[in-house]
Amino acid sequence: MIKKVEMLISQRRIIALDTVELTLKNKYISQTARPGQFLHILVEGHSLRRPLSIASINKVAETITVLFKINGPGTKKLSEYKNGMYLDVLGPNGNGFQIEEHDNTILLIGGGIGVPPMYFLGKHLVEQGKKVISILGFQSAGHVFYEDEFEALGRTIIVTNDGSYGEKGFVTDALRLVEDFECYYTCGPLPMLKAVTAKLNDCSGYISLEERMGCGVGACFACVIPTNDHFGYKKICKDGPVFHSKEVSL
Amino acid sequence: MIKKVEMLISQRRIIALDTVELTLKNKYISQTARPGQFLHILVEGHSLRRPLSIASINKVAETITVLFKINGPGTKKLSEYKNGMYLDVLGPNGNGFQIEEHDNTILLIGGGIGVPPMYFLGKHLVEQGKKVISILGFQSAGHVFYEDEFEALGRTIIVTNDGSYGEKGFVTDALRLVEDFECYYTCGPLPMLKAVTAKLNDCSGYISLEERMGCGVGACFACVIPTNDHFGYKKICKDGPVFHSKEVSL
Amino acid sequence: MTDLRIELPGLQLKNPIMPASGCFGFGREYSNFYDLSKLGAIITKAATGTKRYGNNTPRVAETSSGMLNAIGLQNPGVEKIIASEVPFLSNFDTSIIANIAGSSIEEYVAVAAAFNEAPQVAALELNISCPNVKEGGIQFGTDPLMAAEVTAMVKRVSDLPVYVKLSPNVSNIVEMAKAVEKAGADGLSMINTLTGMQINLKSRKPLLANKTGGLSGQAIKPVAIRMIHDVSQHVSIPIIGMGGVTSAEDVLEFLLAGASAVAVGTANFQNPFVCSELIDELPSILDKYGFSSVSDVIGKGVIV
Amino acid sequence: MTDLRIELPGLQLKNPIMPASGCFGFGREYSNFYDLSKLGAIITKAATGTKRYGNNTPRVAETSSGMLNAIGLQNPGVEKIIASEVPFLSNFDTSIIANIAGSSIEEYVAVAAAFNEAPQVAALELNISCPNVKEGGIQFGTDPLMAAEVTAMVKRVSDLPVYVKLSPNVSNIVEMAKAVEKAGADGLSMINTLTGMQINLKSRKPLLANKTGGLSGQAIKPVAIRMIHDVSQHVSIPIIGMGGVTSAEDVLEFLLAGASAVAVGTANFQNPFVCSELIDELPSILDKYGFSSVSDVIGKGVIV
Ligand SMILES: Cc1cc2nc3c(=O)[nH]c(=O)nc-3n(C[C@H](O)[C@H](O)[C@H](O)COP(=O)(O)OP(=O)(O)OC[C@H]3O[C@@H](n4cnc5c(N)ncnc54)[C@H](O)[C@@H]3O)c2cc1C
Ligand SMILES: Cc1cc2nc3c(=O)[nH]c(=O)nc-3n(C[C@H](O)[C@H](O)[C@H](O)COP(=O)(O)OP(=O)(O)OC[C@H]3O[C@@H](n4cnc5c(N)ncnc54)[C@H](O)[C@@H]3O)c2cc1C
Ligand SMILES: Cc1cc2nc3c(=O)[nH]c(=O)nc-3n(C[C@H](O)[C@H](O)[C@H](O)COP(=O)(O)O)c2cc1C
Ligand SMILES: Cc1cc2nc3c(=O)[nH]c(=O)nc-3n(C[C@H](O)[C@H](O)[C@H](O)COP(=O)(O)O)c2cc1C
Ligand code: FES
Ligand code: FES
Repeated sequence: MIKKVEMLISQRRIIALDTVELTLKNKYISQTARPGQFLHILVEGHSLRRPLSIASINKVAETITVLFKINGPGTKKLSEYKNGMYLDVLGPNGNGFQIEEHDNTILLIGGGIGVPPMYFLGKHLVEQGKKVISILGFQSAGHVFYEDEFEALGRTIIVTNDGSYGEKGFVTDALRLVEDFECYYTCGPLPMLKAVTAKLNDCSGYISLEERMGCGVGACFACVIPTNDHFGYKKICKDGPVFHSKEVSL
Repeated sequence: MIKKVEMLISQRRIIALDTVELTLKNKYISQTARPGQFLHILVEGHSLRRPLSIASINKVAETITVLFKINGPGTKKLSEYKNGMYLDVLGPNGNGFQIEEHDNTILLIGGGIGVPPMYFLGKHLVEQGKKVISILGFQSAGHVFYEDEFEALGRTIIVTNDGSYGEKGFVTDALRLVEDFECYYTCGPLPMLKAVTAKLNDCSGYISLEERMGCGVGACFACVIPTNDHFGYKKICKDGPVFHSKEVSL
Repeated sequence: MTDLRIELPGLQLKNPIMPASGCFGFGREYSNFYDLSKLGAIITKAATGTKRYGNNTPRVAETSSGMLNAIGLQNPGVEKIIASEVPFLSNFDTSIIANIAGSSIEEYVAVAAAFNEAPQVAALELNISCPNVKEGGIQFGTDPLMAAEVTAMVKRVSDLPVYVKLSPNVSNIVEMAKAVEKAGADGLSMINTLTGMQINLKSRKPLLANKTGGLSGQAIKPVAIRMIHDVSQHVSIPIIGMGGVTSAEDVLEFLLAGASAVAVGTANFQNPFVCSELIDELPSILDKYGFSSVSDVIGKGVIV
Repeated sequence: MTDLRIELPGLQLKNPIMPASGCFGFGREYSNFYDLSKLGAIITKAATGTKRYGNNTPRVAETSSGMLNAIGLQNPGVEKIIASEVPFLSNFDTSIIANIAGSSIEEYVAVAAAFNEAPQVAALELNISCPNVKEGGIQFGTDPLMAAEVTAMVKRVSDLPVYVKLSPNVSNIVEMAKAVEKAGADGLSMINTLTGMQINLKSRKPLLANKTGGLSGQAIKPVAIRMIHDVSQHVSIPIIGMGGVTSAEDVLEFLLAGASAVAVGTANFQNPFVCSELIDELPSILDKYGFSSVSDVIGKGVIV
């Protein structure tokens, strides 16, 4: 259930170019959040909350980590929050990734700021004894983050658009380097999701979507996406942000 | 000349009920400000600046003190600023008190949040070798501030509306307790200024006025007051906030 | 004890606070946050004759102290609303006000008639001012003759009191208000959103897929207060006020301006508890400013 | 080097940034902050036929992301302005646009004619939209026939290009724009303030002595962008855009919406250097979004 909570900022780190990691303390969310869910964060001076995926939780320390890119005035302002300050947060929002019991080898594909939810998911899958392969795409070497963290989970392929680190190109170019996975999970910019789902059309997969949000809880109809059955729709904030790759029409 | 400066908050104290003192560091303003002038302070999240009188300056320490009452959302927000933070300030604004060379004994009458500019003026007058008597009016005992500071300048009469400290009543009730002053200076709420100027109609005096401001520098015509000559007007922010008691029509 | 009750045509409200149409869905999501029985009333999301998908996304944009929306009246259609949403809401001890919309007078009339079959619904809010749909909506909201006509037609078929929701995008709001009062409106609801736009600097195109959207939130409060103040002096039917309400002080300001009750829209998105908190805070704010009841306040700020 | 120049009827601007009427007086105060020669132009405070005192105080109130003002056209009268203010401003290497107002067509005409005797003035801005004066002003701004008439009469007596300043408080801004274009306007200036009100909870009365005031500042930017976008598609005369401009991004947004130059009002009160800073920042913002000149941007966001 979504609650409105105050979260203490216990750590703030710049982890890559324009990319900030915040570690937040809150018991309720740290105990209940599932991979794929997000926080809806109030930023001072801004009328709409900002949705940010949960990048990991620590049930013992009762912390939640989010990672975000400075993208506009709201994330800029959020990047200026300091340790010891509190955030007004709704969470955990949305439905997480559905995990199929029978799948054993899983491919994670994250692009840019779509990488964070992949990490929470990857950790969770490894805890469940599954094998994880990750393809992570970034703009350039300076934007790369969490490489070591993903390496600790399994084989990790880094791709940069400009080739300044790892493979050059897009995440889809790296698909040829992996084989034998039973299901894929992906999050990233829309063009990437379109390319990935097209290329992996024959595989079972789940995608995590972004859309501009009003309420973030399912009440305002701001964030709908048409489903593939005629005239249907889903709310990304409530029914998603994770959908089966065949469920919605990108 | 008015400049736009950044001022470091070097000290913040609650000095009475809902009353905050801020000590601000800035070389230019500390060296140039005269009694009666004000600062025009930008408060985060607020579209209009807040005018606050200068309550004292310290040329050596290069500091300026302002005192304010938490009155609405802007001053509430300002009261939450912490040591080490910076304020965006225009100053020094307006014309200060005119000091007549020949006057030797001067009566200061401050009401509530009109007290601060009286203190800067009193200090200045004493430095010039003049004798100062002060009547300071407050709502109640809890609202009294700067009593010792004024005592150090000369005889000081505290009046509270409810009689919980000092004399009971209004500052005008205390006028009978003083005699033999050559000029008076006053600042406080409009009803007080009206009562004071009416009662001291035969004396030479200067009053400091308040009005809602836009620009604070004389450009927008928000803060005009009619003068006593037919159809004339003055801008409180630029021509004032100090006027001769006979100059403007309250 | 401060008396928060207020009586309006068809509505006995325990307090003057209700969520505004479109900002609270049909209550389900917010019922997880607090007991909806606390609310004076609930205004539901617009109902149209048949199901609508609405506009493409993006449908919302942030603005200074406000937001733009162009949802486009997405809703499952009036029958489905009566079948699935109204019964859910009637679990709560609060009044249901059903917002209705349409592209034609016939559609408005059909939707209004349908709500006669939903005894749990206490009143209709006639949305003649939705700026985010291609047809209908806005014309009804800017032309006094059309506004009067749709009001009269809906009144003819409906058993319920009808609150007509006015658009602020007009030269003369008083003229609009008088026209619908004369046509039989039992009350007014104002204001809907101001038409606005934001341009995405990267794409160089309007950010919203619908290009324009409705501006709501604190930014528009001064416009709402002005219009309510003006209209309340020229009509004798009550006004449900809205437009930027965020704090209990805002509620008081709307009541002083001449509103008899207050709806809260955009503020729910920032704080899902806002309506509940306003109801808790209202007594002490009324008390602070010297009022002992809500009815005592209404229109006290109006200078005739 | 990014080319900031822009040419408009009667105006060769070195950049598209100018202070808006009423928010910069006649430049004296701001000339202490920076060299006014830097500005593309300066729009002066409204001039009327004879000296006006304006409204009682309070004349301004703060709102969320904006402010209300009801100055009431205080000014020393056109003759005094020509004698004392225009000569001061002509010390600077910038274009002077004189804002003119009146209570009657005769007054507008007299003021416009007077400015023919001030060769330093490059253009007139015809304020038909001041909401803060009892007579004239707003009627001219909401009735297309009256707007056209005052425009035509002023054009008849004036040797200068005339930019008509439109009010946003209308149902149909395009109709207003077309009417004044047809009547001979050389350009448009938009938007003026939205009519608003704030009620003082303690006194229970409207806070402004004039009761209503004009809402300006960032709060109204989406309304300005929408109206400029709409109007620019229906007229062929250029638009000076305004309403909430605060950042260089805002300037770009206005240009994309269809404005050819941009005026800055309320933001001067927060930051007296704002116009100067916008001029400094504009080249890098244009560059960031892929433009090499101001003229390159204009109307690029308009979807026809
Ligand atoms: C479910 C979900 C999870 C997300 N997780 C992350 C994450 O883990 N890390 C991260 O960096 N970003 C994430 N995003 C994107 C992030 O929400 C936006 O980058 C952020 O809201 C931009 O705010 P801004 O003030 O910087 O930009 P502005 O452009 O100033 O924002 C203006 C408005 O648009 C909205 N907006 C702008 N871009 C986006 C976007 N891409 N998606 C949704 N709303 C947007 C803002 O929320 C705000 O309401 C997520 C988005 C969604 C929907
Ligand atoms: C020249 C001058 C000197 C002043 N010196 C002091 C001082 O030393 N200490 C102090 O506590 N107060 C002083 N004031 C009053 C102080 O400016 C107001 O109390 C303050 O602006 C209120 O802001 P707010 O956000 O708390 O109230 P709000 O009511 O939320 O303010 C809303 C708007 O109204 C304006 N406003 C409200 N009350 C006043 C007022 N009394 N005078 C002018 N503008 C007002 C605000 O500046 C703001 O623009 C002075 C005012 C002036 C004009
Ligand atoms: C996302 C959103 C959806 C809305 N949908 C409707 C609607 O369906 N019917 C309607 O009459 N008004 C609708 N409105 C307008 C609100 O009910 C309200 O009149 C307006 O937002 C002003 O109030 P606020 O500033 O408190 O939001 C909507 C507003 C928003 C923000
Ligand atoms: C204090 C004040 C005074 C104004 N006076 C005038 C005026 O005399 N003539 C005029 O045409 N517009 C006047 N305006 C309107 C502005 O020129 C401008 O159109 C409006 O404020 C919107 O721009 P902004 O949001 O940047 O302030 C005034 C605005 C303010 C805030
Ligand atoms: S953001 Fe409101 S329904 Fe998804
Ligand atoms: S506040 Fe603008 S002239 Fe005084």
